Amino acid sequence: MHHVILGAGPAGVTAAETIRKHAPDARITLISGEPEPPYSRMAIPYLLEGKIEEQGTFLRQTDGHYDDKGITYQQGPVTKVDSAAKSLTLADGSTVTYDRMLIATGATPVRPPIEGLDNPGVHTCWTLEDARHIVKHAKPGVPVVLVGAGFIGCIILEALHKMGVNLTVVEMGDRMVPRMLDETAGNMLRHWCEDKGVRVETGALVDAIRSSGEAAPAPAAVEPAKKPGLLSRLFGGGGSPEQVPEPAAAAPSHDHPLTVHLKDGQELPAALVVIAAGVKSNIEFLEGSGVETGHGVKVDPYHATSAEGIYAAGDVAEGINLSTGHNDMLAIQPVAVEHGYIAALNMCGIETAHRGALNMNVLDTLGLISSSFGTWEGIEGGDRATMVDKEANRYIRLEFDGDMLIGAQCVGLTENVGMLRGLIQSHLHLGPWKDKLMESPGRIAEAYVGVVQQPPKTGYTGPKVALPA
Amino acid sequence: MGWTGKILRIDLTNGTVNTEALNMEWADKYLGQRGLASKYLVEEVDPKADPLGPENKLIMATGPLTGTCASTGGRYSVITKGPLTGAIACSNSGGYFGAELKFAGWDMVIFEGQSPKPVYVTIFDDDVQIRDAGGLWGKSVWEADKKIKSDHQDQMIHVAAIGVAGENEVLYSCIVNDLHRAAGRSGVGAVMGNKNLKAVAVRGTGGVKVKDFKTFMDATNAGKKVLKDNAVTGQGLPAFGTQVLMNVINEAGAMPTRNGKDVQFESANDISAEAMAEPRRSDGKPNLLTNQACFGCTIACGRISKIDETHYTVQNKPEYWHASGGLEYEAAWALGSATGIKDLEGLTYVNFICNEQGLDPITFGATVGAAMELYETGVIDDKITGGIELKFGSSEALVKCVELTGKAEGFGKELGLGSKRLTEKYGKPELSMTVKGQEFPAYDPRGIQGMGLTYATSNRGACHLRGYTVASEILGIPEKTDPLETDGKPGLVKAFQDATAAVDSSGLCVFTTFAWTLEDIAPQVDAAVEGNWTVDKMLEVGERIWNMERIFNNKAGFTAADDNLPERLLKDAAKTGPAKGLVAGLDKMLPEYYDLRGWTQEGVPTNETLERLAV
Amino acid sequence: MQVTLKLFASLTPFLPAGAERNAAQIEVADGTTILSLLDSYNVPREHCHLVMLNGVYHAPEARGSVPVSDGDHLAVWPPVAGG
Amino acid sequence: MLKALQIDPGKCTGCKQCEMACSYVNEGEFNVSKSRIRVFDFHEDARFVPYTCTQCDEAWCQQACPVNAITTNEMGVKVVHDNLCVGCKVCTIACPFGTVNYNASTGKVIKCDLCGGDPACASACPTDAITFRDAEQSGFDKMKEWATKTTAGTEPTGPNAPA
Repeated sequence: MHHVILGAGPAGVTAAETIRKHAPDARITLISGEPEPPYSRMAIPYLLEGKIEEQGTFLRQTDGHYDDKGITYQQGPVTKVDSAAKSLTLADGSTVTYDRMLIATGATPVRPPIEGLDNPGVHTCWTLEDARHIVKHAKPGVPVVLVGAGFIGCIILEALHKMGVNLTVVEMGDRMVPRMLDETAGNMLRHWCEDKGVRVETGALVDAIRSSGEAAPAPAAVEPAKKPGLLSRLFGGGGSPEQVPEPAAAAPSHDHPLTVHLKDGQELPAALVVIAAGVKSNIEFLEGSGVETGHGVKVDPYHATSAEGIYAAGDVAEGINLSTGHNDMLAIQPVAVEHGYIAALNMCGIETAHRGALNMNVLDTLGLISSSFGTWEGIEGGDRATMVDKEANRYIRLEFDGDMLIGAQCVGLTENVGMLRGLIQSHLHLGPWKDKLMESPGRIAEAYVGVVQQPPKTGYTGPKVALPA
Repeated sequence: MGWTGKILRIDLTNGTVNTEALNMEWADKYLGQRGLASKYLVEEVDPKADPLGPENKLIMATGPLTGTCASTGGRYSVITKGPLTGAIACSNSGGYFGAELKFAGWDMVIFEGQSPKPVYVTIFDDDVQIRDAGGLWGKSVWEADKKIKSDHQDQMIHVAAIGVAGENEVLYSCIVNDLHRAAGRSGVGAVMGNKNLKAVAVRGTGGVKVKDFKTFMDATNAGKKVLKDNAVTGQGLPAFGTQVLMNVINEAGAMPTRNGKDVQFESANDISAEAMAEPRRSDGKPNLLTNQACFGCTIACGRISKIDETHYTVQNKPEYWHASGGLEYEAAWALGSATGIKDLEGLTYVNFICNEQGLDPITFGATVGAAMELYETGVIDDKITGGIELKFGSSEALVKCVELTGKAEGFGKELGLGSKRLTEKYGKPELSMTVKGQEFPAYDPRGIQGMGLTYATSNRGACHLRGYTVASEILGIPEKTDPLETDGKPGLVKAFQDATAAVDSSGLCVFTTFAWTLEDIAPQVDAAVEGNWTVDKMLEVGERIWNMERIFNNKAGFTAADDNLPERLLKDAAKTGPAKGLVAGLDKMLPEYYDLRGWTQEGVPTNETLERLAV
Repeated sequence: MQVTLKLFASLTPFLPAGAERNAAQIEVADGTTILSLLDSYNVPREHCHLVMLNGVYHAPEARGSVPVSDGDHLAVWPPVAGG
Repeated sequence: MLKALQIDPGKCTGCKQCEMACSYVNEGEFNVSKSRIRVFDFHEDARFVPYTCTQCDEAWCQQACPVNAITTNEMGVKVVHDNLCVGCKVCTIACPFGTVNYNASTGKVIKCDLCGGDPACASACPTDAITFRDAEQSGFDKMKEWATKTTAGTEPTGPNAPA
């Protein structure tokens, strides 16, 4: 039996290891789309800020890990899949046949429709290769524009800030991390970032990124730039306040190689532009393969695709969302691992249905930690408990269905935060603790322990001491 | 090391918060908590100051072992000039509040002045704020505790608060922390109320370090082993709590009963530790649910009780159907024996209310006992009591009294004066069982002679915790002496007083001394803090503290005449039990005590004594 | 003759059947000492810490020689303390 | 045979000696806020519940770590390797028991590692509410059972099943 796994991210690596555990004699080939050993994209921001070396991003730390497990690690990427012939073609033209195959090819950053994305100095932040480019440009004090303050954008934001650049972040939505946090929390993050000297432009669209010598296409149409605010005066990024912006056709007001033009007319100088505008699944190579796709690869509860012998896992797969029961894309690390694990069991013939993954995220934005779980936006007819302390940058919002917790988000809370997952995922009835949480949402840890550790109904009560006979 | 070296000074008049370094010279001479804070008080407060005025100060102080892993290392004390007595007051409490204050980084907090409006203070590590207590004033301790935790969305906050009693400056109101641990005596809660300070809320996330961790762990582990192996601290106290004494003291004929008219209470066993553990006839469940430890305590003598839901006191009040602090011996005695009441559930309810409203159950119970005698002898009548039939043995009367006293309504206002002022008001001062204005606790000096001297000479008014010679005279710790004998007692009392002052200054609970001697304690202190802390030094510090407190009181106007006992103990002989025919032999002990102390017969420390102790 | 035997705290289980609230009326022979009485009810000697005859403490060394008399109250506790 | 912490809330008096022992061993000071074990105080029910990591078999924290910084040692203990931990905190939200926590002062996560085989909390507990015993002899405690049942999708009866 030959198991072939496409993609060497967390889903692929977990699947390969799980197959090995249950099928000691199977042949396993892990095909990577990149030249590096399997590594974690999540670790890239920490590489950028110098917290770790490249080695520190590797998914497995033991030398010879894949050899020891009898996993053949091969360089891809795969360009074509023929599910009828159970064969696939690699970029170098060679072919590989399989008995079972797992698609775990992940996602790549979306390239938004912005003019000038190909200019030198404009990068996404997705691969180790991207990271190397960014490190080269992001020197202390230089202006950097980050396009996108979503989850990934915010993680990169943290790294860029730590690198000491003069940072402006441009977000299309009305707040930071709109898909993870509500307005209260998102704005809390925004003020926090601004206090730390990061300029945040929300509700802002990037029109174009031009190299600074370049002339604008229609000089007369450009509106005058908004007068820069206090923060930009303090931290740069908008030129001096007295300076009336020159017409765009003229020489730039700064000597940095790039200028980011916003739709509202603002111009942001930049030595580096980082694009973090979301990701899309890597499914182009499946065209004509017989594997059904939507936004990602369609899978059943066993993570099997429409093509016989082919499974999918991780960011590329539309797995089940525990909260909704529907197929959905939850592009987060723990879900990728869960997918890889379930798919591998099924590939080995151990029938295992996936009950669904819980959407959850945790984010450290310049030291302010936020997290969200499950149906954090709530459901109609469900109760909501909130606690806001703007002064202390603390926020908790809990969403209930009856007396069950179904979603939560927090800012400034890290203690025992995993219990939120525990309560949501386990569908525990909170009973009397629901009312206590409605009054004090901060009592989540007590509620959790109180519910799982009920006192015994019968048995000895009394002082806890061993009395002499 | 051991000490954090930092003090908070909070001026409530001006609403300012300042920090200062701990005076390390004083720390070396007075150790911490009771001793060290008393030093600050005597240096800063005029002994003649009005206790209920802005010139008085209120100090909350930890000891060097507070917040460490030493067993019982969670204590703090409240030091002020006491309004019940006019003497220096130091009230010691357990729970978790003291340790939390230490974790927040503070050895002590000095409250000065008087806030123009009700406030509470939050101490969240270095972030100290005086906050408006408009929403807390008028609330009980329990309500305030809940509201503060909820308002700040942090259940890990520990709160020390006054109830309505403290707000109304009831002279024996206490400061309650962690819902049912209290700095109970001498009216420290009234001082807090007078300062318009409703509560202190603390949350600490810092660490406590000691001088030499390795030695400290060895010393504290050795200490814990002694506590575990000792039958009293290892089994007796956790299993039965202090309430086990109810039958012991009654049997020994030293149970002050019905305002001290009798020395034995025929129904003692109905309100004893044994009764608390027994299934109730009504619902088959025991009053006692479990024991609870204070912070760091490996003894765990605390009682946690639940009142019978069908009992008349709570049958329509489900808010009292949960578990909370149960009866300790002193409370059971004062609320029960001193009033002749044998209703265990009723006493538990009254104890709950004392905790909730911040009343010292000793003085409250004893005052009700005195009022009952006034009522039964016809000195006061239904018109004065507002229709309460104040008869000995009436649980209903006691329950009405506690509800009124906390709120300072009706006859409760008079009860709030304490027995001394109450009996004086009605021309019967001899019916007040007090020394220096403070009610004596659960040991009758006719049956335990040493306690008579302890009460008479206690620096905060009658008190058992200033020199617990009961340990020796009744319990045989460290060795048995005859409770009916006065010989040798002055020396015993002095030794207990000095050692206790040292223990009270360390951050430890005095109950450890049922198993520990200073030989066990000194090494723990020595490993925690700078300075060569030997047994001798501990004793010297204890004696120094005792003399310092005495000098403050002398300057406040107390004299040898105040080292006295109620007439009843000196003139009316015990009617039953081993002490039958005996009165308290104070006159046989006091002169020798003064000599041993190095004081004149007027009760004033001689110059030699002051020089020897470098007070 | 009749003696009231009172066993408290952890010693309560050694009381004879029919005891109420830590006390039992028992019949003893003349010449019974504190020690022999306690031994006859199997109360472990090492747990008899506070031994009071009519409220008066008797040290371990005296218990073998002090006789009990009609109407006496003998009360016994293991090591206990309070405050 | 693997040993595990056995916790019996019925014996706990709430003294917090476990929290102090834990913080001393792991932080070099007495600091209950940094303890890996925490005693929950259910005052109105007269109940104290010590709570810490159960070292569950298919550890969520370990699976969720993107850089292999949490591994299982020969005693079955899930150990955080500080040199590898990048502080991403994914394990803190992945652990449904909430027993992996972020330590802002080090920028890394902390969890119970059984003190390398001699857990200080168990040694310090005066009432044997926390003991360190052979896991199989005493049976898996409730939480551990819960933990093993709720591994991603392997056990259809676990709490992971939709209601």
